[in-house]
Amino acid sequence: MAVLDIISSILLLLGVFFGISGAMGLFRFPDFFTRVHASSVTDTLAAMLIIGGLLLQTSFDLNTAKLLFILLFLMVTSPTASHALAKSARHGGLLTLPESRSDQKES
Amino acid sequence: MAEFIDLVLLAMLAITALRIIFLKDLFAVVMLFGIYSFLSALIFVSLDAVDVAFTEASVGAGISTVLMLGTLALTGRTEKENQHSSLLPLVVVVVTGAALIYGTLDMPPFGAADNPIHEHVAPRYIEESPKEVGLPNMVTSVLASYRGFDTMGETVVVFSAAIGVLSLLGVRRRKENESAESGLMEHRVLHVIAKLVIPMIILFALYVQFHGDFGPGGGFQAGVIAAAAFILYSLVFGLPRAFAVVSPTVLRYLAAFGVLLYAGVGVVSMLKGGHFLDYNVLAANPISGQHYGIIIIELGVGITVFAVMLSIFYAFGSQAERSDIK
Amino acid sequence: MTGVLAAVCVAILVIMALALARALKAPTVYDRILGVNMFGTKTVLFIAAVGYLMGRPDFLDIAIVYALINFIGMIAVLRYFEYASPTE
Amino acid sequence: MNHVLDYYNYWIVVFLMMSGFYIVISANNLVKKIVGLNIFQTSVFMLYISMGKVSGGTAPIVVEGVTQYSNPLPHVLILTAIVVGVATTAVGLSLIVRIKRAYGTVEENEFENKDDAI
Repeated sequence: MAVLDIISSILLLLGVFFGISGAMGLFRFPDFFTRVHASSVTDTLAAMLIIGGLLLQTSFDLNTAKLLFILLFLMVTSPTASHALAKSARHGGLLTLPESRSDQKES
Repeated sequence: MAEFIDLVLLAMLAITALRIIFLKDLFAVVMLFGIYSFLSALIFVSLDAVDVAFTEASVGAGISTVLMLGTLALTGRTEKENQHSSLLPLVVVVVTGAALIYGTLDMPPFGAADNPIHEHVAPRYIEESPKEVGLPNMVTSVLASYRGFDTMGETVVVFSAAIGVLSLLGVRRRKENESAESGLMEHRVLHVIAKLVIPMIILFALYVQFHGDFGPGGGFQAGVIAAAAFILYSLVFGLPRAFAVVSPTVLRYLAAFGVLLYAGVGVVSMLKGGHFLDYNVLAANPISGQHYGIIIIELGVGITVFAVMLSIFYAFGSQAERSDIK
Repeated sequence: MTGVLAAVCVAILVIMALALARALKAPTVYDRILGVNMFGTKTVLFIAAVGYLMGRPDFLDIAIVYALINFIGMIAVLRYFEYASPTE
Repeated sequence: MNHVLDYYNYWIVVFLMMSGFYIVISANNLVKKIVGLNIFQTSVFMLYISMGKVSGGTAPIVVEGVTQYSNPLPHVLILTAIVVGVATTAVGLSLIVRIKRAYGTVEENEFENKDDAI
């Protein structure tokens, strides 16, 4: 049991680490598309790690099924949402940093 | 720890509300209102009101936000600069707020177990309802059994809201010769994922509907979640295809059917010799009578809420599409 | 184990606060949407973790609702945003 | 400090209520007014739920070995109030859509001017 607790703690803390680094990336990266990259990748990873850590603490019951449902749902929807957001930002005319720089040079 | 979480969440809520006052971009206001609803639902969880949190998260954050976004698509997204002086409203608000703060000082302290509110009828619900009604979720037994009249009234209110919205807006069908383009057509990934996700949402709605007696959930929440699944469908694939799946006419009949189902349970219990909505007489054993009654009326509530929410969304969505052609 | 869970909950609260800060003050509208979305997913994790911390993990249903509504809200924002500001 | 913790919830509720109130009376845009109304409404919900909380209690769903539950009655009242709240919001928003169609604007002073001009 103790071994499971240790593994679960490690997973939880790793998840939190990735979550915080993603949130930092939201502020530190230079343009929108890099920020989407930072948040979407870490979002999915943090969700997987934290839910995985919690899964190790359940005895096998209804809660396990619910956690698996959340995990599956987040793994499917979170990247999709980021993709759709980035796509409509591109569609709406947002430029990456190198592109906007070269625009300025030309004009 | 619980107090600490409560403090932090309430502080976040206050900051969000403050920011909403000063933002001029209405799109941002509506998005922050979504966050506001989510945060208040979180606070409800930490104050032990899981059923309320469930409702707030699905109704407040989900349906309200979607309807507001639909309205914004019609009315434009920036608020014009205000010429009036904002001094008078500020004075009114500060004076009223100070009076209310003064009033709170007379209230019993937060969380004490001997507050007057806990002395009156609540102990009876807490001690007797598991024996009398036989359900572990006290909120469901109070909602559906002890206060069944009240809940029926609420269902009728929701139904009449649908009548109001439909008579104000109406659901317009697209004419044949106009282009059928609508929905997020270019997002191919979304199409695939939506097909995967919608069955999961409907499955979860059914779980909430029928597990509401034992855990958080019930007819109101299940109806909204099921409506959310179809809202997702019509957002992604466009209203015409959603109309083909569930047509507005069917929804009108469904909304009325739910209310009738609820009232019908009351009539049956009268025919069996009891009072209106007295479930004890529905079966030989009072406890199983209560079970039958609650399952059926929750189903009625769920059907009505589902139909009403979806037809309100149809009304707003078809208005938004119509203005796009113009 | 409780200590680890409490630390995790506090850390997720910090992430939520950062995402909220981004949603409150963002350089572009898309950044705001990104912040709102991140706030939503972190809230799901927060509810799950708090359930285990408080010892009543049967309220994961609410976390599921959050995940569903967050996704639908996101799609609705994108859909009506394209209406409100035509790009063609 | 204890005193502050006793009333913190109520004070935040009053603050939120007043922010909603301020938006309702000062904003010109009708959609923003509806948002303000909703903020006000949510703060009232929070007041009820705060009063129903018992420290050391747990959610009112029966589990083995727990005797202290929070008060279920406010939860029931507020649960139905939320659903009715969204119903009224929907009716309000559809009125706004009609106003936009009739006047071409949703700013309060602008359509009042148009009313005066008639």
